[in-house]
Amino acid sequence: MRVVSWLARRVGAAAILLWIVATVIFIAIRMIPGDPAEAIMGGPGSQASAEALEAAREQYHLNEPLLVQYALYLGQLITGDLGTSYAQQRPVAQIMAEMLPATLQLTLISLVIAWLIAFLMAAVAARSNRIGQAMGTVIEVVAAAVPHFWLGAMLIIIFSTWLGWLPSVDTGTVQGIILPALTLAIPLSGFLAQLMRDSLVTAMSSPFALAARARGASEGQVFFRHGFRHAALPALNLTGWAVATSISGAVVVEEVFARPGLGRSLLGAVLSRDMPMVTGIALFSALIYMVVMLIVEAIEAIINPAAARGDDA
Amino acid sequence: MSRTAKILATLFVGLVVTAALFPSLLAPGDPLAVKPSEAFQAPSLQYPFGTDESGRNVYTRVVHGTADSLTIGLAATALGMGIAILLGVITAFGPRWIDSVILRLLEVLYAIPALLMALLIIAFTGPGTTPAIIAVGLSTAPGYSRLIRTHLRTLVNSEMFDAATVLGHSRWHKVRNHLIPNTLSTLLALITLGIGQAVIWASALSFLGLGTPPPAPEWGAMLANGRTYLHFAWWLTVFPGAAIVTIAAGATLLGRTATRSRT
Amino acid sequence: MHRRRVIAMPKLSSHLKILATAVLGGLALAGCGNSDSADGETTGEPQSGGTLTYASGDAEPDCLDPHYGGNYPQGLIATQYLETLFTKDEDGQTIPWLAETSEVSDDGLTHTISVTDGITFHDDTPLTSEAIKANIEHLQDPETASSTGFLAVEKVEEVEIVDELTADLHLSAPDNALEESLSMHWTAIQSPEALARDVQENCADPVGTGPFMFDSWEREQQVNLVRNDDYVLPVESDRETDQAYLDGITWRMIPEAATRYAALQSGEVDVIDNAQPDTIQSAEDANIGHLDSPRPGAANRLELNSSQAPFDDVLVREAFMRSVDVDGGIEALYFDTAPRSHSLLSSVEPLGYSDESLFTQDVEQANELLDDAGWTERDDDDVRMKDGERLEIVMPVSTNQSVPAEQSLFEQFQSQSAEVGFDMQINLLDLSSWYAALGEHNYDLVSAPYTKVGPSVLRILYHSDSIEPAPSGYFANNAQVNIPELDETLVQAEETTDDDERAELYEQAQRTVLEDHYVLPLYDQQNHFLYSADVQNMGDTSAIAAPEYYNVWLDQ
Amino acid sequence: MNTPAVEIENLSVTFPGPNKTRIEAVKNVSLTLTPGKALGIVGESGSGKSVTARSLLGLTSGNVTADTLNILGTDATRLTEKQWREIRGNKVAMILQDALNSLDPLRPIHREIADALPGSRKQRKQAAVEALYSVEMPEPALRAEQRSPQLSGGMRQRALIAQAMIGSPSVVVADEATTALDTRLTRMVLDQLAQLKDQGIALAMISHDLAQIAQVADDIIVMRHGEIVESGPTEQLLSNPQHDYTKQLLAAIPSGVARFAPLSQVATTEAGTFENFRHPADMRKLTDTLAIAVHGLSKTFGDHAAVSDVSFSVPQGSTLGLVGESGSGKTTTARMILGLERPDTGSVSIFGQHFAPAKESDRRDLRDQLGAIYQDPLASFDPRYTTSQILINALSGGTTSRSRHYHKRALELLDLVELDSSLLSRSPRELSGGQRQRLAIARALAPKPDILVLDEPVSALDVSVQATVLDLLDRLQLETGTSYLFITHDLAVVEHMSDQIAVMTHGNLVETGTAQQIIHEPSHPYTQQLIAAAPDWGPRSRR
Repeated sequence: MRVVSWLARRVGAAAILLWIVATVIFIAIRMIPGDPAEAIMGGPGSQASAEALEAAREQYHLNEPLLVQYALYLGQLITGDLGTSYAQQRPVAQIMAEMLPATLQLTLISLVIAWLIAFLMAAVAARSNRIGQAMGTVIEVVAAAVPHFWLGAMLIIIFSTWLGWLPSVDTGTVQGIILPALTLAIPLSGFLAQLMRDSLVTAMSSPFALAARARGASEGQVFFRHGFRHAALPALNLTGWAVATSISGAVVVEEVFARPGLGRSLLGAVLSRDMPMVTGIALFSALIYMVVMLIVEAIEAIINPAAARGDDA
Repeated sequence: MSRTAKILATLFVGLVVTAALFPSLLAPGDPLAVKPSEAFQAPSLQYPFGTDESGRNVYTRVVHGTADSLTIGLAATALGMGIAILLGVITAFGPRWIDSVILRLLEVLYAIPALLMALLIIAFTGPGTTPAIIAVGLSTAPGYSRLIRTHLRTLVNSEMFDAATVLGHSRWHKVRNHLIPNTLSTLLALITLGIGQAVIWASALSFLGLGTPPPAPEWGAMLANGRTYLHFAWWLTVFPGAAIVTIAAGATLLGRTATRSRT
Repeated sequence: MHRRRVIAMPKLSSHLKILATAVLGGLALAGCGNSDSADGETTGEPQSGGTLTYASGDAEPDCLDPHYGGNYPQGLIATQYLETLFTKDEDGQTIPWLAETSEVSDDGLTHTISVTDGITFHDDTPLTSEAIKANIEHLQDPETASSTGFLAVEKVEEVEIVDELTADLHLSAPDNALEESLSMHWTAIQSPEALARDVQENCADPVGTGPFMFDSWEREQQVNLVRNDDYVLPVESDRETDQAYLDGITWRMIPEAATRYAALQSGEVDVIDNAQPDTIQSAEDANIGHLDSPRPGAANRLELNSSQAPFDDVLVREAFMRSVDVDGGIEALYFDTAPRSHSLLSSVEPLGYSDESLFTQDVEQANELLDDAGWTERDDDDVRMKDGERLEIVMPVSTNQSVPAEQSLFEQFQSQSAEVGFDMQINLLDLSSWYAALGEHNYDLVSAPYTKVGPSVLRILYHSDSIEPAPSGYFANNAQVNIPELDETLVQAEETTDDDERAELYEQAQRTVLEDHYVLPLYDQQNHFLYSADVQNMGDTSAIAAPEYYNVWLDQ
Repeated sequence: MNTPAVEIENLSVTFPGPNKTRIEAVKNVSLTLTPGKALGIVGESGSGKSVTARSLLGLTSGNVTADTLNILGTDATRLTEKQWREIRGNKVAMILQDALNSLDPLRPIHREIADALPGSRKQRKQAAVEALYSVEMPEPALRAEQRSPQLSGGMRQRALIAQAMIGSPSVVVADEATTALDTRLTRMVLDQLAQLKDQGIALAMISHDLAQIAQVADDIIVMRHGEIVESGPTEQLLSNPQHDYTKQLLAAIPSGVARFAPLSQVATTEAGTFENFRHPADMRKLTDTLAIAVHGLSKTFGDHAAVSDVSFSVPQGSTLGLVGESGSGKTTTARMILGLERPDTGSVSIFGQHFAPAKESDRRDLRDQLGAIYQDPLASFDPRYTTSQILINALSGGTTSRSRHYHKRALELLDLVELDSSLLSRSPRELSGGQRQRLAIARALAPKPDILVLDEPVSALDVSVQATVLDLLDRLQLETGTSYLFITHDLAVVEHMSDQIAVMTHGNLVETGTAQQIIHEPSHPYTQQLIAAAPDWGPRSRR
């Protein structure tokens, strides 16, 4: 019962949030200079006739007053209709459904990789001496400071061109996703590792870690039973942000590695002013963010039920 | 901060400031001067970072680009921070309902990926340096706002503030003696951390062709340009990229050290 | 009825055609596409099977039917599954392809075309004269939103079915470029039944007669083409069967040049287009084949907007051209892959006229010219002034159309023209903003690609009618050349039935444009392809210089 | 029968210090633990007592040397880490102080207790529930599933004991197991430790509080600066201490010590200038004026009533001790009195003038009469301020004047709280706990207040340091006539410091009376429980 009401509350909040996002985007798009009808017909470069432009306005209700357009737009959204892409003349939902798996795969794999790398970096740094710690800091910070587009290029040079170990484009195989996923994962892992290490060091020197050692636990056991959970918590908190960042990063990574996906669609849509597409992707990424936050909350509730219920610590 | 760290930090700041303010001291020459006959020279004593496709000296360009890249980073951070301080102060001290409304809005902004927001903003303004600054500034503001709000709330509810209240210090004295100085040092650390990220974001926009237009020696634009010759002239990609990483990582390290040494 | 030109059997085998345009990596002129690859091994027996992966750097077409719009990427991919009525041979002469015969009436107003018998479309519709009618009407239908193809068949007023295989094309004015126009894939022949469908449907599932058929389209990733097992070669050949060797072609979109080349190097793709000059140069060492196939029609050039100051003054136009070092820039940026052009037309156009002396760099002369033109003062930035006006020139550059090397070349011009006192501003714009800038006449200099087979492209580019913008604001005469005599010459050249007169008229027209310094020719429109060592027999190209894979096989 | 469970001779432990020096944390310590007996190790923080105890489990992380280190018949001088793990938990177990963090807040209690046991998960859980049952945990099966933040302090302490006992160890080390616990909890833990002895376990009990150790230990070792200064049977050591330091520790225990009688005897390291100082007897002239009068204060947070209808008063120049366990609402009461929290109902007046609830600007003039001291002084100092800045800031009413006048006054304040003037330029972070609390007192005294509200001012301090701070507070009251509202959970401290005592529990004030009445004749059942739980400090009555 408590779970149901919790879920209902969260879903309600998410719906309100989505509505605000949709409204913000609606306002933003209507404020962009330029004739949307021209964008529909392929931009000012297309040789659309005045009749064609008028027809497009008619079709997309661009002649109606703004409030009517807004109502129509919301009405469409509620029924799950994201509209038709100007550029591809296909339903936005259909295009996104085609693009989503690739981006989701990339994002999820890189999140996992980022977590693993971050955790390893944090674990190694946390257990080394002062110089090791300082080195760890520098590595983390540098990792966090590497721009995706540069990292992608470097990885291609090293692993595809020089060593020839890994393909530089999506081949539909496991190997094909390694470099793009790494490109997305490494900067993220730098951020995560900084957080994780702090919590890890604190946890490993805390009284409960001492208590665990006192009852015969090995360092490894202390690490996995205690350190890991405590390191995971702050990093988990950042997952929502990390997913949002990954989607931003995916724009660049998909471009560099020629992967199909939402990110590339987004860039293309922005460049061609394909507003239904932009709206669809923006709403969708907001939705993903909220779903992820929900999942994160649920996982946190498992790791740390007390905090989830707001009990006093 | 250890001695070595202090020396390194001073050197780093000195180098960056010199490069930004007096680039000709480090690299005499015109970053825009083309010399087609000298194109694609690999790094050598004469051209430490090689030359680009138009025979321009990459080292000179990287050094002279410091000002451009740093200006964008600083301006974007200043913009983001300015908005964030405003929102932070309103949420921390304003009525509860404003706090919750702004928090909701910030959550919305958080839910939209930063680059998407930047792209939306650029869809308004068209590409260019100023739009890039605005885009990066606006997309970083929500994060800062949250941090500042939390920081202010913590300060106001701290025993330090209580102690001053009990001593009968006026609101203004508490703000002047404790709130502003303690916030400033936090802000300083945040800004240092932020500049690095802003430089990266701005260069990402340039990379996508939406930031500072060429031939200005902005690092992201240089990188975008050099990437074309990735397999042929690696130095065109490596050095501007390394400059971005150095300044972003350096700023972050400075910021972290500052934060650490305070607590 | 007098036949001006009757083209009869036997037609050239497609095998011969490859020699026309293929120049193979480093091995100029000498031979076949394969001789350069695979450690210099000689070609073995062609093998059937295998799917070739092609990586394109172009923007993904919105529509796979090249009638719609009509840009080069569409032509490139449509070449694989669509065929045209005519094509070009090695000498650049127009020859029939799907057409069997072609006759022109004396007055030049009726064009009689009959199609080859026994050819069917991929949907099993037989190829008949109905198809000619359906296709030309499709091109002229506003619903189709055709641009390039529409202009190409502009003068066709009516298509009259004569018999099952023959149709009469009635023209509004004589057009000696009609066959050239019909050799372009933007006018390729598609199944009438397919064309009857909704425009978007046809875009996503084009049906032609080519050696490969459209199979599926995974957006933003790839288009899958498969072999047409029922293919009939419209001409004679010594091939055992008419089918292509390849099982199919995977047509991928990889916009990043570096990524594309890396993919070729690592063997993930077999052929790439839009090869960067530096990679072309290093391809030889990397055991990678190179196909240089310059596009027909106009050369790549800089057009100076003569309708407004400062380029309304011929002295200033020449001064600008004399101030820049085009040769040095091209040499550095293109690594000998792009020979300098001094002509308005592509080097593959036989009627091109060239004059090197007009464009040699001479800074001193440039300065004198500007002094003569009255730009004598200088401001603090060393920019020339006249009557308080700065010598500013604006150049919008389309990031979608100008490759990085080209953008770099313009940056060099910027730097070099500054030496004599120009303030040249480069605005990098996305395609639609770029079109908008042109539409608003907000430019002094522009590089706008245009591909059309044959010298009749000159009328599109330099006739004053082309200054008149279309409803959308687009116009082709970017130099805004407005000379009534030139207009007359261009029309005459297109209507004459005499080949020599035609050549003379076109030369006259080209001299006019070049000598008045409206246009700074740069190089041919670049069209470089790189392919891996196991791709054999690469080299056939269509009339629009797009590679064909009918004869290509994979050495597996 | 009494074979020693543990024998240690000449144990030394060193740690690497700055600049490649070595710090000797423990020097030549010898001790013996016997089954069924308890050894108490007492000393202030840094005395090496914890390091000594941890060396019994091989957990010092320092360099350990000993002539003999015999644990249950095993020579432990050369054990590998793996062999040590065999010993830990199974043969030697440790009970830690409940600082909330001794149990991982992210794991269920049963896993924290039983994860070292062999057997299936189900078996281990069963064992954990049984262990909880044996330490009298209420609802053991339910509690086993919960995590430490969901448990009360008492439950956590029981869980910690269960955790130590589940491996059936022969030796148990209790390291500050009773520090900072409420009175009744302390009693409970002491009782449990005493039971361990009865089960034949060899117990080592470590604390800074001699009074608590004396409740359980058969023998006592007194440690200082890493060395044993005195040792012997409990009875003998308490009745006839030989070493000055032992005497000092004994004297520092406030239980039963008369009002204003000094607790600290000789100069401690805490107060460098402090000399052997005898306070005069109580010569205060108490009046009828009420320094603080509290009427019907209530405060509710959400649906939790933190304080309900509390009324009391503090006569001028006297001390009211407000005693209660954590969560009893005493701190909320203090905050309402200080005007930091707005009461839902009720009022506070100071010297007859209305103080709360009121607008801050209306009562600012009254602020000068009110000072406050907190349990954690560090959190109440601006981290950027030095000692002198803190004092000048307080003296100047929040302005930042650099006038010489303030400097002089700051020195006077330091002198008043017996701090050396050389500390002026230091940051509070560089001061010891006792010095910090003195600085906090000095700051509170800056406006020359007539009232000090002291919220657990000595709870975080060692008994010996606590003694010096309490003496200082006594002296100040005698010299300046300041009224104190002294809030604490420690009955012994409150007894020593208060003229009157008010007892709070669950937000209610259950009993108020003179110190004598409350300690010796409590009327309310809760107070009676509380008094009964307090350590029975025999030696003082004998003295």
